Amino acid sequence: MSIEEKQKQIIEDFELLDDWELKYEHIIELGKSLPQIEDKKKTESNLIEGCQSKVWLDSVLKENKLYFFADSDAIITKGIIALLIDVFNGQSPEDILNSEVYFINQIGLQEHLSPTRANGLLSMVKKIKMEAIKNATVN
Amino acid sequence: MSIEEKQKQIIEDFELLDDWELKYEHIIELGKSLPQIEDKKKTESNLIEGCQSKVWLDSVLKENKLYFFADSDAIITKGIIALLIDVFNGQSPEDILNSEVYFINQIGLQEHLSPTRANGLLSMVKKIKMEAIKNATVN
Amino acid sequence: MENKRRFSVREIREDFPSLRQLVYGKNLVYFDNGATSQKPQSVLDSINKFYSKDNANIHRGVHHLSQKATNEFEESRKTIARFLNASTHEEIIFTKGTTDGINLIAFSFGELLKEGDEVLITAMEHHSNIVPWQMLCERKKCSLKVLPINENGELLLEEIDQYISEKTKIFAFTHISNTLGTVNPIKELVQKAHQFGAVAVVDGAQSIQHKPIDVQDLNCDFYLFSGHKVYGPTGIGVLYGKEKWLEKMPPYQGGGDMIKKVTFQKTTYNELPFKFEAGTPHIAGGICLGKAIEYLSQFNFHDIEKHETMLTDYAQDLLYTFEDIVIYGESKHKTGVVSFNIEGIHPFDLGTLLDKQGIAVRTGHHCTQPLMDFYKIPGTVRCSFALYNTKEEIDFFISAMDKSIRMLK
Amino acid sequence: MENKRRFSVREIREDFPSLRQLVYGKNLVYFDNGATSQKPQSVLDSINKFYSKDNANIHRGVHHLSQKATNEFEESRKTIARFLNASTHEEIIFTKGTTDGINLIAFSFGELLKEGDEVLITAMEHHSNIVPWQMLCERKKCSLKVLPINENGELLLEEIDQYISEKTKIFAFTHISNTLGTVNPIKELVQKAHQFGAVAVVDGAQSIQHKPIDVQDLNCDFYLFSGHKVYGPTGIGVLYGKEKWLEKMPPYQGGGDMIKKVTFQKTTYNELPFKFEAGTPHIAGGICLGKAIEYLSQFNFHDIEKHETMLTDYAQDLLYTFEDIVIYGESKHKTGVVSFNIEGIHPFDLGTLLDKQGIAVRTGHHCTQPLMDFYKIPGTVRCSFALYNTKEEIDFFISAMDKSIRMLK
Ligand SMILES: Cc1ncc(COP(=O)(O)O)c(C=O)c1O
Ligand SMILES: Cc1ncc(COP(=O)(O)O)c(C=O)c1O
Repeated sequence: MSIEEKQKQIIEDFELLDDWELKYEHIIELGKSLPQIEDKKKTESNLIEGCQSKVWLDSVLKENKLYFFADSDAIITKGIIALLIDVFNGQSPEDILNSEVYFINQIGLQEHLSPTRANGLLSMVKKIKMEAIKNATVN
Repeated sequence: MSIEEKQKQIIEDFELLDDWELKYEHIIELGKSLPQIEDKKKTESNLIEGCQSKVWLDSVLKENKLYFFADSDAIITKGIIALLIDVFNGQSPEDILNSEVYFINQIGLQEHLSPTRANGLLSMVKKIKMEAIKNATVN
Repeated sequence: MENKRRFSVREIREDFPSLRQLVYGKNLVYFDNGATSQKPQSVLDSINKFYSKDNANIHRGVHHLSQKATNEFEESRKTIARFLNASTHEEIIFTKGTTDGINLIAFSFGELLKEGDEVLITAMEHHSNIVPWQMLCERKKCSLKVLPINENGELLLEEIDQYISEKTKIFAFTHISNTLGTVNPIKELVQKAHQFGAVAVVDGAQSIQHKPIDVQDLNCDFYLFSGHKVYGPTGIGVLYGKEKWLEKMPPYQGGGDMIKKVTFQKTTYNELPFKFEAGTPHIAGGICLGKAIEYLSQFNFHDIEKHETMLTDYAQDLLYTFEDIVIYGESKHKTGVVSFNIEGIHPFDLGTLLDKQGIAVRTGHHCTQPLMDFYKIPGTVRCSFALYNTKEEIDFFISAMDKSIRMLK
Repeated sequence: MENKRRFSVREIREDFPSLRQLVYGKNLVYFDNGATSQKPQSVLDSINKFYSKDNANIHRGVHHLSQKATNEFEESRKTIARFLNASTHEEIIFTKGTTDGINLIAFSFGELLKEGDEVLITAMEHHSNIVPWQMLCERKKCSLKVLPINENGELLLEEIDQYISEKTKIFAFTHISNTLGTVNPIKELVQKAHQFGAVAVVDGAQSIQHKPIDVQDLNCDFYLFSGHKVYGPTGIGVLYGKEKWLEKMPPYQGGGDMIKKVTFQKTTYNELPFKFEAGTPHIAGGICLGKAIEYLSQFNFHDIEKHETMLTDYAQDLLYTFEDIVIYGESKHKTGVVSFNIEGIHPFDLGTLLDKQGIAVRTGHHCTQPLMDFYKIPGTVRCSFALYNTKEEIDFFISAMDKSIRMLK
């Protein structure tokens, strides 16, 4: 599936969750089931420090496709990260760079994208793009 | 006449001047007719610096009565000074100290007493009282 | 005795238009008063009146509007002086807020410090009462000492003599901790400072709205607060300073209004309070802060304190019924704030789910990172109360807590 | 081309409630815009909306109100960045006003100066663009140079090489003189500064409301203005600075929001613009300054300039018909301001009588005492215009002048 299709899929999934409780229960569930990353991967350089919760992000390139590993100390942040990873995993650096992340707004989580620096989410999208740039130029 | 009577007199005089033009024409007239003080009396210590106009004030004590000489570079300020001097001239330091200047408000010139430091008037009333203190303690 | 307004929370809530709103379709429950308070209609009206009727620049104008604005600005200064019981209104300096005021002192009073001098603060200070002193100490080669606290969030007063000495020139401390709610014994702290010849700087950002302040009785050298936390506008605050210090201190900023005479060779400075108010001040802010203080002054402060302490105790008692709760700050002298965590739950997650239910609490380090390091936590969830909060709001908050925890566990 | 609002003064006046008032029973004629401008209804509405709907502290809160307020505050920063054509909104620092901004630069950029370095200003600067540099020069043992002017109130550009050199580290000048109305050739001045390796600081307090500003085209290093002079609230202003300088400069004030991490041992600072915004900012001011800029942006700036220059010329032409008039500032490049005296009449007297007729002009030294010393006068009467002033107001002013002079002579 392309990044576009993945986002559409998530938006459709969330349409079924028609109040905030169902939505957040789902996100919390996603957060809980996202594998934790190893402590040794929780390095300074993988850390995105928000004012409120910490996010670690790591990636590997396999056959010109990027795969992400991420974690957070807050479960809701982790749930949203799980969604992001789901969108970007297995995509090429070029496709990631050319993509626009719009699903977060459309599933009613825009509050997590505000410039309050309350969590590292915005910075995380940036970081994902940075990883893509890094790997695209190596290419 | 006492300070009290002088103030009443001025208030009565001004009641006849029933618009701002007549009032200010009268004040300007008073300003023009107040004798200028000699340049050598315009010393630093006699100077009350407002933000807008300068006021010089000097006094002499004769038989326990104070007499004031004052000047300003602005004619309206000088006119109001003339009124003030008229109220206080020939009064004892003690009476001056115990007096309250209320006529300025009552003749509709309160704008000249605001704390804008726009002219030296408020400081002048203070200075007159200071002169009175100085001479009352010598006594 | 003045005749004070009856303390009725129901009536008080009517005064605050912003409390009557829905957040995600739910009634707003505003428990973030430590960050900033809501504003009564009288303050809103005075802002609107200023800008639509009296707006003009002050101090230098002879025209009517300028004089009106100047009079109101200076009247407000007097209102504030009376509220704090300052000896003269010239001791009231308008600032941008508490942070600005502390920086002013750190820079200007700081000029009187010498290499090797010491500044003492406490372990529960807000960053605004830490960083300016660090910067001063770096600039002047002085050292910063920190009076520690115990687990309950109380100052270790019995150890203070290890931290204060003749070298201490400034002792800066908060009256009430914004994170823990601890009320410090500031009169005692002021005395301690004076005993060693230091000046006492009281950070009043969290006390002005909760307790009556009498700077002469406290005998503090400086007292600071922010307008926006005391039902007033943003961008304005007050620095009270004893005249004798303000006279000695060099100006902080240069510009219009703070000078007596400028030539390119030499500039002489204006008298107090103007020496410390360079440039066009926040005129609307200054005037309307006076209105906020007047709003507060309608009430008997005893009633406000009683109500807010009742809310604090009530919330705390109910929170203790949660399993795995940790409450930070368990001093007996505590008011206005309850800070806590549920073990195993990140404060951000709890804050997010409470928000979704219309409840505004603060989560995070509350600009007191050293305190977080002390408790070894990333942050807390903090409820902070104002005179318009109610027990019913706390009941709703507790049930929302219940739901949130169930979702997260 | 964007579709801009038609420039109709009659319609514009409807936007400003404070213009519709009586002073001493007479229609207000407000010619004191150089001191501060009146505010349009849209700005008043946004202030009211903020305090009654969105009021919350920003940047650190996860709750709805805090996020809403943060978004609006940061949106306003972007609006201002676009208005100035800054390369990024991180170059926009919110300050208390122009004075605060100049002090920030003098302190913080000033830290990069060394003994013997020089700061160059001009003879027509406002005290706010003199005193901070004097204080810096004293602190850092630098010297202050002053580029002189001619009788017309124009900079002696042909002599500039006597005043600027490789020693010059900062060249600070006003875009438009608040006392004379002279419009300086700032692009040329910026180039001159750069030619000698100095940074160019543009005091835009009197230009932001009169002329379109493009900081990238001007290539200035810093540009400053005050909200209250550009139809916005008091207590807020903007410092634009090139990112490369802002990154190099140490922070000015310490406190909340400007830090990344605080420990008692070491504090690391936040990124731009927050590094320079310690403490709770003037949230309402920041948001509503954005609204003021939006108000102004409705119009084609060319229309505003044309109207204001027309008013300036019209007033000046009529004033020249008075015997004994002296007009200060007779540059061909002049706008918005007419400063004058009638020989033998003190400006205070004239100002007082004009005020009694409902006309607000400014009298005095306009915070430019060195300029008064240059002309050997105690002060001037100054009319300063805004986009809502009219020819009819000037006609009325001229007849009031006539009456006042008759009364005083
Ligand atoms: C040219 C100029 N610079 C600086 C200032 C200072 O602005 P503020 O008082 O808003 O800080 C003014 C305003 O009086 C001005 O006209
Ligand atoms: C104890 C304390 N000190 C200082 C401050 C700083 O106040 P402001 O941000 O208004 O400058 C705060 C507010 O957050 C506080 O709670």
